[in-house]
Amino acid sequence: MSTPVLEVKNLKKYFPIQSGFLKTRQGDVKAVDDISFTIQEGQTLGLVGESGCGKTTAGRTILRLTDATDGQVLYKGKDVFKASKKEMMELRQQMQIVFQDPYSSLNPRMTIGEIIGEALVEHKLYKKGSELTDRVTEILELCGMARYHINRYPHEFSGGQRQRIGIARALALNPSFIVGDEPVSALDVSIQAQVINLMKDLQQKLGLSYLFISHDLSVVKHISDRVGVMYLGSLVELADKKDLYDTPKHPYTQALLSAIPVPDPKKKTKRIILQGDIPSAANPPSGCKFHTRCPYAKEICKAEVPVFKNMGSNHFVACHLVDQF
Amino acid sequence: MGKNLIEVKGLKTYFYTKKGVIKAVDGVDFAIQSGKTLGIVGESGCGKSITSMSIMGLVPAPHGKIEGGEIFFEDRDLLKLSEEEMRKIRGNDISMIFQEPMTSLNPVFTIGDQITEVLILHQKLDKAQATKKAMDMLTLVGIARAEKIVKEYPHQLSGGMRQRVMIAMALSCMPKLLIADEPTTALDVTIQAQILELMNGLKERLDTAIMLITHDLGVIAEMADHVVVMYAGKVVEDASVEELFENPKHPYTLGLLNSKPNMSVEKDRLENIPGVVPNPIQLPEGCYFHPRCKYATDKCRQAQPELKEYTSGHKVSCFMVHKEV
Amino acid sequence: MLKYICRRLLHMIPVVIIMSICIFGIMKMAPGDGVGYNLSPKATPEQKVAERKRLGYDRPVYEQYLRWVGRTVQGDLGDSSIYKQPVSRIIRPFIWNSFKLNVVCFLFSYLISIPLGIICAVKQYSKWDNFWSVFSTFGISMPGFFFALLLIYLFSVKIPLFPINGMQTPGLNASGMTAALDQLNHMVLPAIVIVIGGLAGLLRYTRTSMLEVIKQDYIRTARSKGLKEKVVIYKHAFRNALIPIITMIGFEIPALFSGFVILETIFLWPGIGKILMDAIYRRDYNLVMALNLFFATLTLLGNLLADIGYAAVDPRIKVE
Amino acid sequence: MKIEIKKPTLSALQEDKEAVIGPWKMIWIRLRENKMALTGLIIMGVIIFISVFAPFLTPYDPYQYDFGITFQAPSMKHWLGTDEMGRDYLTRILYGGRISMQVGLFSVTVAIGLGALIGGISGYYGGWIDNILMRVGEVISSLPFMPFAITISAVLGARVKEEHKLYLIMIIIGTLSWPGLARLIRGQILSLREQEFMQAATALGISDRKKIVKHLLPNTYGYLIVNATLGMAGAIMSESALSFLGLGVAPPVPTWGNLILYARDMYTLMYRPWLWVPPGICIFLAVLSINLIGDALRDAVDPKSNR
Repeated sequence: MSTPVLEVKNLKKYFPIQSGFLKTRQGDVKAVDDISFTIQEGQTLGLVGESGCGKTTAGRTILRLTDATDGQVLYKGKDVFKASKKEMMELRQQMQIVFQDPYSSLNPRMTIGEIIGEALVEHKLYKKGSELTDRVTEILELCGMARYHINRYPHEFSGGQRQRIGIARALALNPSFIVGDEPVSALDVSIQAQVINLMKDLQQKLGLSYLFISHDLSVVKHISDRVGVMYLGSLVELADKKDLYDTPKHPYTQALLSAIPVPDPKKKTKRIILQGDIPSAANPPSGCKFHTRCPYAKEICKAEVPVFKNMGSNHFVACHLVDQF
Repeated sequence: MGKNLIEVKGLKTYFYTKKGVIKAVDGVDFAIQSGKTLGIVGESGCGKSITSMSIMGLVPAPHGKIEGGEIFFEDRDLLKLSEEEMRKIRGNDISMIFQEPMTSLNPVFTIGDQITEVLILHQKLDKAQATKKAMDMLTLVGIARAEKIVKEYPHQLSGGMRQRVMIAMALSCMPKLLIADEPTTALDVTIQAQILELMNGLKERLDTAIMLITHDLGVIAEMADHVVVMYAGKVVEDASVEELFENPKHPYTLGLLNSKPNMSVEKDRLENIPGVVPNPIQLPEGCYFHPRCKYATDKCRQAQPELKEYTSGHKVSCFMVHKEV
Repeated sequence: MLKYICRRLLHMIPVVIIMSICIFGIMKMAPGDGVGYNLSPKATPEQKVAERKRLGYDRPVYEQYLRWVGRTVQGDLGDSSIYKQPVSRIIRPFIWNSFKLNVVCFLFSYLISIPLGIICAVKQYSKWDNFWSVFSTFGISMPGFFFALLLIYLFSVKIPLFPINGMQTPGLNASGMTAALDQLNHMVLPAIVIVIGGLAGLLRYTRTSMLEVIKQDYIRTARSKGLKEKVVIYKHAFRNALIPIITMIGFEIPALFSGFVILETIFLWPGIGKILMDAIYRRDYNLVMALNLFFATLTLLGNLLADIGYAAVDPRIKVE
Repeated sequence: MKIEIKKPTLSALQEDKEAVIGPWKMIWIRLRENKMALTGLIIMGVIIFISVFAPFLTPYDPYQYDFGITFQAPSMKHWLGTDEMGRDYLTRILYGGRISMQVGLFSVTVAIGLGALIGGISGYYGGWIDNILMRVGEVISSLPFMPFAITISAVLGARVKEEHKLYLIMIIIGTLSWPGLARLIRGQILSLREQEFMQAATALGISDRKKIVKHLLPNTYGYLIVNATLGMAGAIMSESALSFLGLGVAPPVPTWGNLILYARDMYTLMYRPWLWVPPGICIFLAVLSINLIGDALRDAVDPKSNR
């Protein structure tokens, strides 16, 4: 184990629900509700969960794109939420993000060169001129694009190429930690593979650490070293990839894994089908949030919030009944 | 071998745009037997959705036009039927469910209204009978409290519930063929599992043939009996599901299978298909796949391969496979 | 539904307050002290001061405002200097006259433009659609008053089909049917101007919102059910397209009244538009204020009606 | 034999020969392809030309009266005749165009300036500022436009010098028509603020000022231009209507609106159509051409057609 790049401690992000004439606060949507994890240098932590589980909000809160409600994020020991404006500028060089939507993530009124070079100028690393162009070219080529793309506009590129540009933009400042917020979800399968390979290559070449957010368990399995599973704002399980996929301990993880259609017609295994819908995050169930859909739920699950405890070899699970599995 | 319920022969659907002709479907052949499921796989823009719209007779006029081919449904060529006759088939003998459950239901009518509408139209039921039947259908697709749901509006339901409603609506006239266009793509994994299980169960109970369009090979393996792989408006491979997954022949099929991370096999790199799907207005000469094919030869660049039998029941469209190079 | 209406009404309160301040403020800026008309021109300065005191004009502005609001709420809008009568009594027949012309035109333009807009959307890019598109572009570009003048010139002067202006033939001492027909005859030209102006805008609007709806997924669903194209368009699509159209109607009601100001002046139609102009030319500020208040109330009422119509058509509104 | 494609940028390579098409150029190309817009542009071009070069196109002075030749019918010497003071009417129309277009342009500038500023502040900062500004906008847009414009113009007009009435009209039209625009810009900014490229800019540490100037504003220009165009059509209409009622720009300064005022004289209306039809046609053509351009622009800047 090397040093942790990122430590997330008890992170909370609540969005107030306002309504009525005077916009009074009616309650909170607990988008991220007390999650903790660490990411080691050069490693990838995958964060999986279904829509509305708070994984995207978690990624953005960690980068301080929105203010956290509570909790701590340490980047190489530095408290991100307490950083001053100047310190934050330095941290921004270290921590970057790649987005899901290849269309809305690039400003349609800027050329590719401007998109990638903007931050280099802003951080006073380069002045406008040939050196900047060279640096932008270098990054573009690193991402499988070419120099002549510099003067083009985003609308001239396909989804996959746009995603490469998005990655190039994130890499421009030479960061060491990147949040990938569903970076391949909007792409076709064959293009997905290209982008995943690119991200893996870049990780090896540049020693990057990733927080890889996705709803696709097979993609996460491929790219991650450690995987966390989220449900309604909470982490329910966090373990090394092999442990999590081979011996999932939380009933939700088990159901999630068994729900994935396997591209092999001979392996038609009996799957666990969860009943009902994902409850609203504005009004989550009491106790263990999963109890309404859990096939094993007991009385205790409705009453008490389970502890997120280490079951050995850093395999964390939040379930009252974990010892019975 | 059962009898073919529907047989598509040499279907060509073109779109006439300002920039040129888009051959969205360019000579497609396949057949579906009664009670069986045919999977159609391909990436965005391969013409799979347009194929289904062609069968339904809903190619958007005036830009889109069916330029050739035959679609035999129970010995009648659908392309030769009048609009009046076609309408009697739509929603009655052939019905359809779509990818976006959130937008596929009319927001200003109740669920009950929308289901009974089909029943009153095709089955000539009166309002009370139709409502009763609608509730039965909702119960059949696993919706509890059907009598309450019929009075609700689509926005009051979750995505999974809406897709169930769509299925109930599509199946209410006991169609012989159900076309499902990416029915689970917009849904979460656990909800997808619910819907797939539901569809499999209903297929057995109602003896409905299904034409399942998807980009997800996992879903295909799970659901289909037979598979057609499409690329740039053409069928490149056609085989039974076991044969296709065990013995894929076309380089594109191979590429697709390999570019998706596999849950059971650990790989360091994904094998990807380089390049992007060709621009439908400027399709390459020869085999449409050759610019992305690592086996491409001069012949592939000049001539178009035909879809020919490789072994019994397994057709491939590739010079290399047929050893014609 | 009732709760929804109450909420909308509650929402309107601050708007009404600010609006009344605006109206009051503007009138306060009017030149002259507004004392003149009740007194003879020979009034002594002492008499003027007394009159000012009687009207409360020596009080601070906010107090005057509150008093004005108080009186207005009780229905006392002051006296008109032209007619030497309480404003609230004299404007009633004028409102009725405007209303007559308005309702006729309003219904007409809606009855024509909505179906036309739908057909245009369904037959997008056809010759029919192109014709009406050009028509409506011309229609919205034509200044109403100029169009009115042209009509008078063509159909009253050159070919004397209709009366040039007024609401009834002077000296005609008829009643019943004859009088009604006479009035109808006077209404034709102004009605044409209003209907064509309204039609152009509404036709465009209906067409655009219909086109937007036709692209939606649920229309594809409706077609895939085997429904007749008529049912798809007039039931499934139209009901959805109606939502923006209703909003438009809410805005249109007061806009029609607004446009009247000019047309009534040209056609000498004795409605509120015309007396607004008379009042302005002759500086009858109580009347001006009352009419503005009336127009503003009407606008708010239009908005409220639109909100209600909105909620009636769109089931998604109620739960919010 | 095997052919390896090293970089997945083949199709981009093929496109390389094409020139780079920026977003503005794309709008221009779309506009040029639209026949209606082209017609509008040509009409507008002619109107602007004659307004700008009016002094060179006519030998007469618009204010030079000659009571010897009042109310003459059109002739070779005076193409559109003369008015009640013997001024050449065509000259007055040419100069009137100048004023009408100016009023239109300035009113729209006022409206756009206020609308963009207020909408921008509302959208970017949100919270109570947004609440108050939008409420005020709501009130103003609830005021019935014409009666209010008339009332304000009459009330304030009496306190303003005749030659300054021009500016009063511009300000009245401008201040009464900003709310719709402000609401639009606000909505636009709210949705832009949520766009991922704005988040990316934050993540890259781009300063607030640059985020607004380089990322937010350029993406609203398209909407601004469309609305400015359509707003100008409305402003020209409003000015002409006010002037026609005698509550706008006052003679002797000629505008198309107050030139039609002659038609309120029954005799002129009936027997001297050349004194009121030409300015009416001018207004119609100006508004029509602007509407044509505006409609085409709206389609051209639509981001949906970018995909």
